[in-house]
Amino acid sequence: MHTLELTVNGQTCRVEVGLKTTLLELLRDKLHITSPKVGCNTGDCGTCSVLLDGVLVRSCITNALSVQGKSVTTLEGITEPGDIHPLQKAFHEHYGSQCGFCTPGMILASKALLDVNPSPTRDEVKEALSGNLCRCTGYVKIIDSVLAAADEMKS
Amino acid sequence: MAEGEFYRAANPQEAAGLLAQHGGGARVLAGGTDLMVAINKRKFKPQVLIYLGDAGMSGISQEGDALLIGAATPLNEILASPLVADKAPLLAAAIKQMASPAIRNAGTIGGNLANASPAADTATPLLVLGASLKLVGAKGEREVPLAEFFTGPGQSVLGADEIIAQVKVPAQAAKAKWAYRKVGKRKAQSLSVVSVAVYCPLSGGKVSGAAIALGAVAPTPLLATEAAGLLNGKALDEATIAAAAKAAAGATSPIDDARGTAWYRKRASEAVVKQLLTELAG
Amino acid sequence: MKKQGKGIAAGFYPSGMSGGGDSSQAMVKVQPDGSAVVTVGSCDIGQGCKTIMAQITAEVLGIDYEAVKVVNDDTDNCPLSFGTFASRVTYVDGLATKMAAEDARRILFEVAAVMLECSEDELEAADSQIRVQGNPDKALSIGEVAGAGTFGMRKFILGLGHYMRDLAAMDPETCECDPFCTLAWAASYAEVEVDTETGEVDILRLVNSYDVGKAMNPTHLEGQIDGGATMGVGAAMSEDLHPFFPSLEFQPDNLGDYAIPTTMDVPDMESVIYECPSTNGPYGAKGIGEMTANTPGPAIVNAIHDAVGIWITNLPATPEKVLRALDAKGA
Amino acid sequence: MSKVIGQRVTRYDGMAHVTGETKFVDDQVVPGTLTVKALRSPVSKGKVKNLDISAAEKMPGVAGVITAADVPCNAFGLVPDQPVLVNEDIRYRGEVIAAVAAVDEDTAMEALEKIGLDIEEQQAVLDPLEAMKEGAPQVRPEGNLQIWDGHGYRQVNLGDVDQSFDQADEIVESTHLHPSVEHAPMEPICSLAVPHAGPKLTVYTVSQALYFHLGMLCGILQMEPGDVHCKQWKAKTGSSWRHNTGYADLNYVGGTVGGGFGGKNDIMADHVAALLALKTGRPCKWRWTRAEDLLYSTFRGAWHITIKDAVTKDGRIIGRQMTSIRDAGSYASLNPYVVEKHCYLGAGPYFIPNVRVRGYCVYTNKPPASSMRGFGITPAAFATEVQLDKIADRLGMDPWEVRLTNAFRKGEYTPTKRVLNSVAMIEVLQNLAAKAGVELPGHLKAMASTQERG
Repeated sequence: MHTLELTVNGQTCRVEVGLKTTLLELLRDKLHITSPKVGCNTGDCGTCSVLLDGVLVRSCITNALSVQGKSVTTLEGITEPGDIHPLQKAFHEHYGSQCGFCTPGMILASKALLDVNPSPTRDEVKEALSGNLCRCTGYVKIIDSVLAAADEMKS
Repeated sequence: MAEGEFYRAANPQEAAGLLAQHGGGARVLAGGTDLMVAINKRKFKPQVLIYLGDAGMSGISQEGDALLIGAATPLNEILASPLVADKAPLLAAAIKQMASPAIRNAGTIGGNLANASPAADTATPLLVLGASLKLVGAKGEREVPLAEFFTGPGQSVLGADEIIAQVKVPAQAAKAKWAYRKVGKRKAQSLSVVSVAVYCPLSGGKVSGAAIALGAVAPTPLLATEAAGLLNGKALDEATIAAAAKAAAGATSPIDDARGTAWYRKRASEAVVKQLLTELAG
Repeated sequence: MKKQGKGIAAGFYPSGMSGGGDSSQAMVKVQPDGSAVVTVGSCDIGQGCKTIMAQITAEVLGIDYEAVKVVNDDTDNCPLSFGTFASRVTYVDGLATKMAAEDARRILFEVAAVMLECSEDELEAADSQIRVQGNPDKALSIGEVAGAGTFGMRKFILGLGHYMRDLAAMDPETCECDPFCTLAWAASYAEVEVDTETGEVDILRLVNSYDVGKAMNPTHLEGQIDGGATMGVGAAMSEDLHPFFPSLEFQPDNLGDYAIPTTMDVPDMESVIYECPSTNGPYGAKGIGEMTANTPGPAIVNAIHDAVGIWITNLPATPEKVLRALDAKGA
Repeated sequence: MSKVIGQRVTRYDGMAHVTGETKFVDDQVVPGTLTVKALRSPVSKGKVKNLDISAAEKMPGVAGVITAADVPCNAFGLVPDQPVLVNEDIRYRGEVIAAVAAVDEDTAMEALEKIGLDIEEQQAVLDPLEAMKEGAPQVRPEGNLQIWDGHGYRQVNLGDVDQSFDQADEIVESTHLHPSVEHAPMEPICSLAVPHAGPKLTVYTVSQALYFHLGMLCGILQMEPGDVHCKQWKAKTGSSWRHNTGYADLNYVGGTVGGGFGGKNDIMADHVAALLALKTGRPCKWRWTRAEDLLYSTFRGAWHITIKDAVTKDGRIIGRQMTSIRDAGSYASLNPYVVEKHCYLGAGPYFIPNVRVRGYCVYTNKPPASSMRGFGITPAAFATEVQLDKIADRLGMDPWEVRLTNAFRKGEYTPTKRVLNSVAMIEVLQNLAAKAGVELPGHLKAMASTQERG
């Protein structure tokens, strides 16, 4: 086992991981942070998306030891008690979520976009979310949600 | 269960030294977008991982009229680089169509090439631009033209104790025309069924020093030299384009797989080369 | 060369299990404060079962949507349901829930009739009140009624509902039978662009038109329609579990090779909803969850024909199949 | 006058979804949970000649290994023809032969490698058209064709189809293949079985149909009192599970599913997780890999559909013959029901007075196909709607007109003679045209479902 130090949702953690432990396994199995989902374990679906030092990555194919000293944000990390993120509000109000399984990854991918591009076009939203698969919604209301959140955050 | 070693190499030389020291069970890890998939699928059980993220191998700089791209530079960093946009926009155009934003944030240019996939999407633009690789080994370093790097599916001239440290990309000629296209099973998050990069420097209205590369249609990314030769010294007229496209398709040796058949790949190779050259002529 | 075409397709789909015999039960409990808990045994697989049951309960009891809690977690606590399939939940569970809520309201009316000194027939439940119809002054909050009923009259304000369609008798030689609850109707319109040299097909526009009986929640419906259409696009364009059918060779084993549509593969779909009430469903509603995947595919295939004159008779309409059909047509 | 019905209220569980609070099966944390992995057949058809789990059972970290001998009633499904674990006959590649519960995934995978397995491979049949032929390799002892009322097909017979062909101005024929399609919900198959004193068992499941699967699992775990098999099973497994397992012994927990689309209508993991939980006395979780989910879970079986239509020159379809062949894979699952639904409604939303449908459910050595969104109607819609355009093409008629001309009207009846009373095909097409910006000719705009056919 190897010792690893990282910051998860603002809190510093020290954990023991194996050589092939993924960041997703670290979050779910060791820290019981369950918003990142196990959808494919091959980087194809995006349900495990997290922000690593603010950058969107697939936690299922990120080696845990490679995040030493870095900062990880999951959906739990942007949820302030009683004060949810505008993206969360927009996904709720605009039906950006149906079954909910892709939702944590979708919201984080959307946040990664809005953090660098606060006024995206519809096409830019599509491109930013192109690696996050959803089998329920047909994406229309997801894209609506992101654009609504962008509007809200500007005002 | 025995746990292997995890090293954070401080520089490429140290990484190569560790590879030499640990032999076959050791692998270098950068973005992990291929290696971790293989590990998760239990295709490979790591004994030693050598992490390149702290090895000073990331970044883009200019040397004379060439770009130097650290092998561990994430693909999205290359995509966002003004230097790349200026000197090698063809490379950026290919990266833009690769995988998905999250994969490009982690995946590196060196990793894309080192795996020697016939469908490696950075290979075709780099081949037509005449890129070369700096390989660092335990016993020293060498420079290898990318055109001589790939030897077969998943195989290259990379030695067991070598890593790719840097990619050197000659700047595109100011008067060059270029185009890139990828045909996949869908429009994003897709592996190439056929990919084509064309590069046509112009001199006095005539093509000079053209290059055409195709991906996923041969055991290695393919530089279609005969086809490119047909363009040189000519204007991009319909007959020239048709001949070059035919020759490019003739150079392919595709296979059937989950993404497409050999028949389609050959056919689409010709069509895409033709369409891209026609686009350049227009 | 790129050529454009347009195509349409129509379809219909039943609500409930074909052949009947499927059952769902529901319980609606009114709490002493006038809020309600509805309990059903069907699953929310994303289609929105919990939302619809909460809406029905709130509607019948005349309370706010937010004042309803839905429980559907387990078989120890939840009543029988055959399950979430056959486009049956809005219809069958919806009817059971409506019956249960009406049953609970009946108990509330018994209590309120005593309190308001009127007959139960004169009462209505609306605006979180139980009141005499046409006489807004004779009104009690539902909380007052529920509290008085629970503590004063020792009532358990629990309504029960059970809907089950009879098994259909069937003639084995002709198949003559009445096998379903109701039918919903749909049609799709597609515009495509075909690249005649690479065989690639771009979907430029997709419009879906539905009869849903009653739009219980239009946003929900649009989401179902968009999602089903996207699944239809996938089956029409890129999804094939056995690409060398019937062989198992090259079967995709990951979500890169089994290519379900991404955000980039579907246009911004438009939908239009029509309400032709079912004779028996809750508020006239019909189930449309499944049929949403049915008409977009053939509309796209017909649009490809309109564009380049070929028939794709073997889905998905991969670039290879388009090219081979164009070759065959040219030969 | 509705206050809530018809309103765009927010999704009931939306807030839980957007905050990540929603707990799916895989998100349940039960301390001490074992990881389950399955030994699957590498061949599509064969016989298990030898199965030796002794080395795997003895491995440190392995809590239990199960084979067919551990399953009280090793047959399930609506029919029920499918074993939980292979008895002897392997019928599809990926069929589960044994399963292991271990402290972690690595140990479980290593244990699988230690299981001795000899298989005599046999000739498989993968093509439904081949499987229908005399002398084809037998997929199941019951035969390769599903039997209904003595026929190898489900049939619909309305009117006189042969006569309609004689009266037709045109006969239009076509054959279509609708491929195998996977549900691919974002949430893969997952089950967590937690044993309690009592003995009772809680199963956390991705099921779309809790009560269906509750009943099925009761059946799998059930044994008649005094049953020799039951006594042997108890002695072998040391299980304290009582006879006649009923609903009271099992709690099925779920109700919130990460996408289903019909892919979670069949028990796929609950039975194995439950048997291992009973055998080991510890919580057992079996989460399928995405590869397992794509390769071995149920799917929409492929369909061959042939249509022959009798058409008049004014565009009326007066007769239709459909022959539809469903590739059901190796077990009944929900396939017969899918074929039935196809037969009832496969001819489409048009009033056709003479209809003959033959729906075949053919077994092949693929994983069992089953229900998927749209059941048997999705492939029918593809075939019949492309056929409608072929008819329009042949007659030189507009595709809108051919559909509106034949669309069902109120009071007309389906091929099973069900009289229709809530009909809106014409209006839905008219709305579609308006939304799409297509200007329909006046006589098509004037049509209505409530008008009697002229």
